[in-house]
Amino acid sequence: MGTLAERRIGPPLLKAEQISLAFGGVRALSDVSLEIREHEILAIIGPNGAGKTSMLNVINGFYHPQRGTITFKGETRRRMRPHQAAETGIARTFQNVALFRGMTTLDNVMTGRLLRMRRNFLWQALHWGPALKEELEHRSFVERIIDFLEIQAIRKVPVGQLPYGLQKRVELGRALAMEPTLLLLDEPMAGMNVEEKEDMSRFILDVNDEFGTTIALIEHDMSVVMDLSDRVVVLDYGRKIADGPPDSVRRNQDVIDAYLGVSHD
Amino acid sequence: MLYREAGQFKTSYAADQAVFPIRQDRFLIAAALLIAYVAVPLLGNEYWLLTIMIPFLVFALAALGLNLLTGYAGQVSLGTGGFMAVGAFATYKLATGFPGLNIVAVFLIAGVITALVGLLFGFPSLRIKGFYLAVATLASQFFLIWMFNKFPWFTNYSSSGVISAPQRAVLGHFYVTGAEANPVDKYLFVLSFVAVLAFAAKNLVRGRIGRSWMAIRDMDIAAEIIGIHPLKTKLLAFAVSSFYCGIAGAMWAFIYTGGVEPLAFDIDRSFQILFMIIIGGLGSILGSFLGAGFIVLLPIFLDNTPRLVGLEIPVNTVTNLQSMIFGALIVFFLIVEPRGLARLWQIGKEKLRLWPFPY
Amino acid sequence: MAVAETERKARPAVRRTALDTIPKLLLDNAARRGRRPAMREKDLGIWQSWSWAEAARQVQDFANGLAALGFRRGDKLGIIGDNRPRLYWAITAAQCLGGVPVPVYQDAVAAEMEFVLEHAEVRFVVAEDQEQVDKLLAVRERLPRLEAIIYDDARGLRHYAYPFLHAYERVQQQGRDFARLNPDFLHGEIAQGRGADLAVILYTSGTTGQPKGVMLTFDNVIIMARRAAEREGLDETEEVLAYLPIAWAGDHIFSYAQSYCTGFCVSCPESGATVMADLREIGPTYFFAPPRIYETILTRVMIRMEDAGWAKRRMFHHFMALARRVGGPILDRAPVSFWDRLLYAVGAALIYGPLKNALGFSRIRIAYTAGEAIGPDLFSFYRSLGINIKQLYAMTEASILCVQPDGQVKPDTVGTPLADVEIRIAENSEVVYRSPGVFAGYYKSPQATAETKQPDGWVHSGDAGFFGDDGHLRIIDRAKDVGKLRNGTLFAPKFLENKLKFFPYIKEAVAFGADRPFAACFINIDADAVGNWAERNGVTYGSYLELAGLDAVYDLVQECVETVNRDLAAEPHLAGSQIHRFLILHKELDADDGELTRTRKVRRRYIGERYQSLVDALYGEARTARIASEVTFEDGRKGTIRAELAIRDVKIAASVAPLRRAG
Amino acid sequence: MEFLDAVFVTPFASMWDNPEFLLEVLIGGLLTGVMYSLVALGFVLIYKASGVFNFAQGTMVLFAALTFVGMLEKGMPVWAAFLVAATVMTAMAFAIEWVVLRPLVNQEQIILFMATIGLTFFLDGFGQLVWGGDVHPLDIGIPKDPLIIGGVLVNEFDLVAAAVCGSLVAALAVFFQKTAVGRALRAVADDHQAALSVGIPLKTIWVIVWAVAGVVGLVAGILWGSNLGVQFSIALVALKALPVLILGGFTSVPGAIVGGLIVGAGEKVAEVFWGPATGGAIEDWFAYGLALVFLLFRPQGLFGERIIERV
Repeated sequence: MGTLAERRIGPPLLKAEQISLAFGGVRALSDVSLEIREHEILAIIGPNGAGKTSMLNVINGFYHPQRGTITFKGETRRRMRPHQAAETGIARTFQNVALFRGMTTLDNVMTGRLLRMRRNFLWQALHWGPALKEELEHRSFVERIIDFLEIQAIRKVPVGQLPYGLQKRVELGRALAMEPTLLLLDEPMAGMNVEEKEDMSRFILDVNDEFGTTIALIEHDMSVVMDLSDRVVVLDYGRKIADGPPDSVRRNQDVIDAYLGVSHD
Repeated sequence: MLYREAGQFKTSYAADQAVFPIRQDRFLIAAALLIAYVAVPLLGNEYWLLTIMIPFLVFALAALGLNLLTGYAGQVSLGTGGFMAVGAFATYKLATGFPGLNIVAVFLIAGVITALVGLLFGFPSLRIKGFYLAVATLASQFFLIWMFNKFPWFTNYSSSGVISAPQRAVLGHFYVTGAEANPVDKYLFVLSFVAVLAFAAKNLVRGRIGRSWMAIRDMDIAAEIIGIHPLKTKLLAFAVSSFYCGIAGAMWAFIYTGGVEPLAFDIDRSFQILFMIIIGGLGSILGSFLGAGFIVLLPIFLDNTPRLVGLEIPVNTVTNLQSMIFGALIVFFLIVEPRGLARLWQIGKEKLRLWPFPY
Repeated sequence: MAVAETERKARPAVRRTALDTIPKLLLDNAARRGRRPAMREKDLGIWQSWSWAEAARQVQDFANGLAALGFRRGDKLGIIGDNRPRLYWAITAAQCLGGVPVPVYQDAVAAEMEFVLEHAEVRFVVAEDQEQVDKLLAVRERLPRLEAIIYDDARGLRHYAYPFLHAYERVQQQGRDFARLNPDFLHGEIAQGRGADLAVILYTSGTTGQPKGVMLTFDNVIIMARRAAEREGLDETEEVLAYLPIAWAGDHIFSYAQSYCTGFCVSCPESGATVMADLREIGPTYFFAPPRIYETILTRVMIRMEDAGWAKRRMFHHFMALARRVGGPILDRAPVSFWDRLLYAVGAALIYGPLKNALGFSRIRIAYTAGEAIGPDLFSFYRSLGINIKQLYAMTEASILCVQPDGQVKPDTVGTPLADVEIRIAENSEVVYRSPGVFAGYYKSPQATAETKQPDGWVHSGDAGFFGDDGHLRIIDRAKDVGKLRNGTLFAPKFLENKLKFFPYIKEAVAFGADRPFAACFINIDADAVGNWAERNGVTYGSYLELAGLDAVYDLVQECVETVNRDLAAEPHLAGSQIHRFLILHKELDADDGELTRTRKVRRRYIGERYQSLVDALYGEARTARIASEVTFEDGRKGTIRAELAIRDVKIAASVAPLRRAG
Repeated sequence: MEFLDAVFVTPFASMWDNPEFLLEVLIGGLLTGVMYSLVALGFVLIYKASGVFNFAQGTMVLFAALTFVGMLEKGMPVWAAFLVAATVMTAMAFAIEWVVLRPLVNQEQIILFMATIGLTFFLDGFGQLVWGGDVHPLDIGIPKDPLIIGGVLVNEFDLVAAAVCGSLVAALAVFFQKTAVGRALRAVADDHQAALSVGIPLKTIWVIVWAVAGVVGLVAGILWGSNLGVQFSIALVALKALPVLILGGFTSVPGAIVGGLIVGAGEKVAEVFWGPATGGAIEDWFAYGLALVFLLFRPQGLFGERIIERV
């Protein structure tokens, strides 16, 4: 490898302040604050049930916390719907692949461009003129992502027929097609073999590198977390117990206790 | 076997995304259009045109409409009959209220009116899904038919409650509605409408709108994540679907039967259309046509078969037998190929493309 | 270069405008067929296409860019990577500037790459991607002359902060800037080029010793490309898929030089893994492949057909049998009965057409095979489908020499010489040739050049062969392996062995006969094929040793050998080397025992020494021979096998006047 | 103005004027609602245990009633006719499981739903082919005299029907809570996988549940038929039971009962008091309108479980 240029980590892109979330009587998050800085890769870790996925769900508007605010790109908000989050530049993938099973890889990734497609209904019905031009421009963009993720061979295969690892890659492709400023990845490597994990790690690094995308990810595999992330946030029982560079977090006594006390898969 | 695709490579995205990227398919569709526009009018007699081709096309249009909503956007609807009725009565009111209005415009405006009604009845889809929604759409079915029955304004205070089509022509003197209308003119008129609308539907489903519909259908949570506005998308599906169903209803009343009462669009009609798309194939434009053809031809076939083999069966018995066979066939189809005739077609085509290899 | 220098002075002025270099052909194509496609590449989901005018622009931009970077006349430009339009353009760009492209095998390891780049004194390299760049960086310290590396695909190279690394686009951008300042520079350079200039150095992947750089001039390449194109009537409408290594002479002639000469379009596959799919999409009209690729395709066809339904399989085998009988003659326009023609037409609709379509061979007018002998079954399989597959004879040192003319295609010849090609058979049976395509020499190896190329222009091919009465050249072996029987008859062991190996039951054969009274051989049966045969015929056996010793198996093999003898009898040159006796070896020849090379070539001499007693028995009177040999088992243990092997005498066919065999 | 008056003023005024009448209407409605409840109950049972939205439930009611009345017409005593009809319904459950459900196992819900529509057509044709399409009067001796209870007019028949329904629901409750089969059924309804893993044969469960739904349908058919005669329109009761499901929730037995009562009472009141303003026959759709309005506030129905989407 050549000399890797220093990634420039910028000011906070997203600030979550004192987020509390409960379902019925169950507390999922208690007073959690965290920052995601521009261009960084942030890993959120913690034992099962620590509230990691809840945190992502709060960030992209699936859950509405009872208390606390989210500030993204300088705008503070309390409630918003997921599609509004998408409009402001947040994309995400899911722990259990959430692809559109009836569509091909290409169509799935194309859906990531829907927000940017503007031509109205009548042009669409004609599929001609501006609508066609727009469609082809986005196809061209999507092909670059397909190339980037090396999924050319499955371009026209319905995603339901793909193995799990590839489905995860297609899902990443769909998120990338949105050209997000912030990319949330919920266990991007769950259920993958070593080789697939290596591929996925490379893609995540490349995304961060080539497009400057800020990434927050949840991951269980510690070696992956240590390799990938610039910073690690540790949650346990809905509370934040550590936040810092991978090395310091690894030595943090609270973190060690949390992991020793709870068996995680 | 028939497909020889070697050498058919695409040098542009436009060619790659064409409706029929394979040359042989283009020939096939061109041949089909040629037959529909030239051979059928030349060779078909009045019986064929009026009792098979025109109802087939009208049904196909309605099936297309429902397929957009159910097959593509995943919103099950049992209110198709009601929307067809809106189209029929809107056409009637427009045609009698504005005698000077071109009949094509009348149909289109009636379609738009139906779309607005569909929009209204699509609102519950925001909160409810699946069977809850299906049952909810029954509300529109019952309410609309009740309304057309109860308010004589819709039938211009006709004592029988039946509306009958006034005489209207296209391009000057080709009468397409009313008693004077010539079957061939009627047929060509419906055919053109259906062809254009089918093409528009295909365009819709392969572009932005179709993808958002399918996204909502396949996984609504993920659809929201990528910025699809669920309500807007569903409402658009309801509106577009109703537009198609409305025009189909109008054609049913004005061109196929020449006159209807609201009962013609009762819940059985809704089921009939639903069968078409299930048997034809959910989420397939071609499937809408195949399903319509199947459902139109099956009763005719069942009607005529006993007579052909020389059996004399009482009418009642025939009706009941038909009902049984129909029901059994539906179950059979669902078991054999739940994705319908269009899927069978696709499998057959795939086999031909791979021939002589099995895969 | 010396050759080019001396000849340039002698050139008459009238030829200044002749299309005698690739860059001139490029400009000519851009002017005459500017809007026709020149190149395609499957990329980002579609076949990205470049017209001749666009290709010319691309080449010129890059050439100007190279010039701006300091590339000068006579400089060498290394080209490393898969078949990519940009790499082909880089070749032309170097030629525009009077430089010499040196394509390098893309799968070469860093050390091999280092040797070639060092030897060729390469100053600039165009590399396809990160993988190639990494290899170059690994050996860069030992390549002091290497000044710049230009990469095509930037993926993963973003953070390689080396000053000598340049992106292809950036070089082209520099080229455009350069051209604005020096608008006439490039055309001047192109005009300076002459047919006798060095066009390319192709390194042969020598089986022994270090690779040698074959220097080819524009005349070499262009004239031979034209001769071959004329023979086949190639024109600008051909479709070609470029999937063989750029550094290989075959690709350089068929995908590069002929494209410039005739104006046809060359398509580059998306990746090595997608070649078959891309082949199907493009549906080439003109196709080149070594025998092993044809074999792979055939195997895949058979495997897939085995999984087909019963009816389909029956139909397939029925029509394939028909095709074997009449397909070849129909392709050769030989008389075939009307009924057979009709059946063949039905077969074409049901099987042959769809099959060719599935393989991407629907539009093929001409398919070539070369490089090594092709099995007659394999050959006739393709011909019986109506695919005009032909053999040709070519060498890196001479481009194309012989091609089979249409209607005279046989599996065992390499055709008749092209126009302007002279071929002689030397005393020792070696093929010696002279043609406009003969190379200028080995780069920086006058001694090797002198060994191969005589001052009068005749070149030793190293192959042994002879002309049949039909005027077709037959290649029988490497010249150094060809010997003589004691009575002076030509004995070509590899030729015999190949003929034997084409039978499915025979896996390996080792022929003996040099300085002996007659030819005889060892046979290694193919355990799978013979085992299968035994199963079908209810023959039981316990082990390989037992199977190999069965009388029935001996009968089977004897039939094969006698067929070979009959074939040989038809060739006056070889009729004397018919096989008199053979035995079936008790064990499979094995690389672990040193009997085969690692590339599975028979080590004839070693086997002769190791089984001396068996060889003696072959040339003795005995009907059997005893052997005890040491073997290496799978787990590495050594053991001894003892066996008594039968020896069979074979019927010798009467030598007949050469007749065309049927089928 | 007149219309608004007829919608917003007159109905309430007449309710106020004559509370006894309102009560009578209400009770009449509630008792009709019991019928809806019974049909809805059949739906819920099948939906809970097999996830099938059984559109054929209405036709099953008709078919059961036809079989029953056919046996009576052949001269069988009531108890024997009931046993025969119940046996036929059980046999049908086996047949349906074998011919329809088993081949379609693991298919999407919509497909199974469509299959039950096919089943509807088949049973319609079959029932009328065997028993004929005429109205079959049915009298099993339930008294039909009007009674005045506390100044309110009530039909005796309706009271009997309510009592029968009440006992049936009670019997079912016992069946579900106390028997092993009942517990297995509940386990299946909660989680198919879990039920399978504790060794409950899903196919058996399906047969049982369809048979029970058939018997419930038989009871509903007998009651309905005693009132109006056994005829094709019984099948249409199913359409009335659908809004009941929306109201009560697809998976809730109490929901089906309460929903049925609400719909029955609601539509009767609406018909009587608002019908005149709108030309009548609003019964056709009122229940749907009610259910829809209700849905906007509680999408999962009255007793349905709140759906928390897990992502």
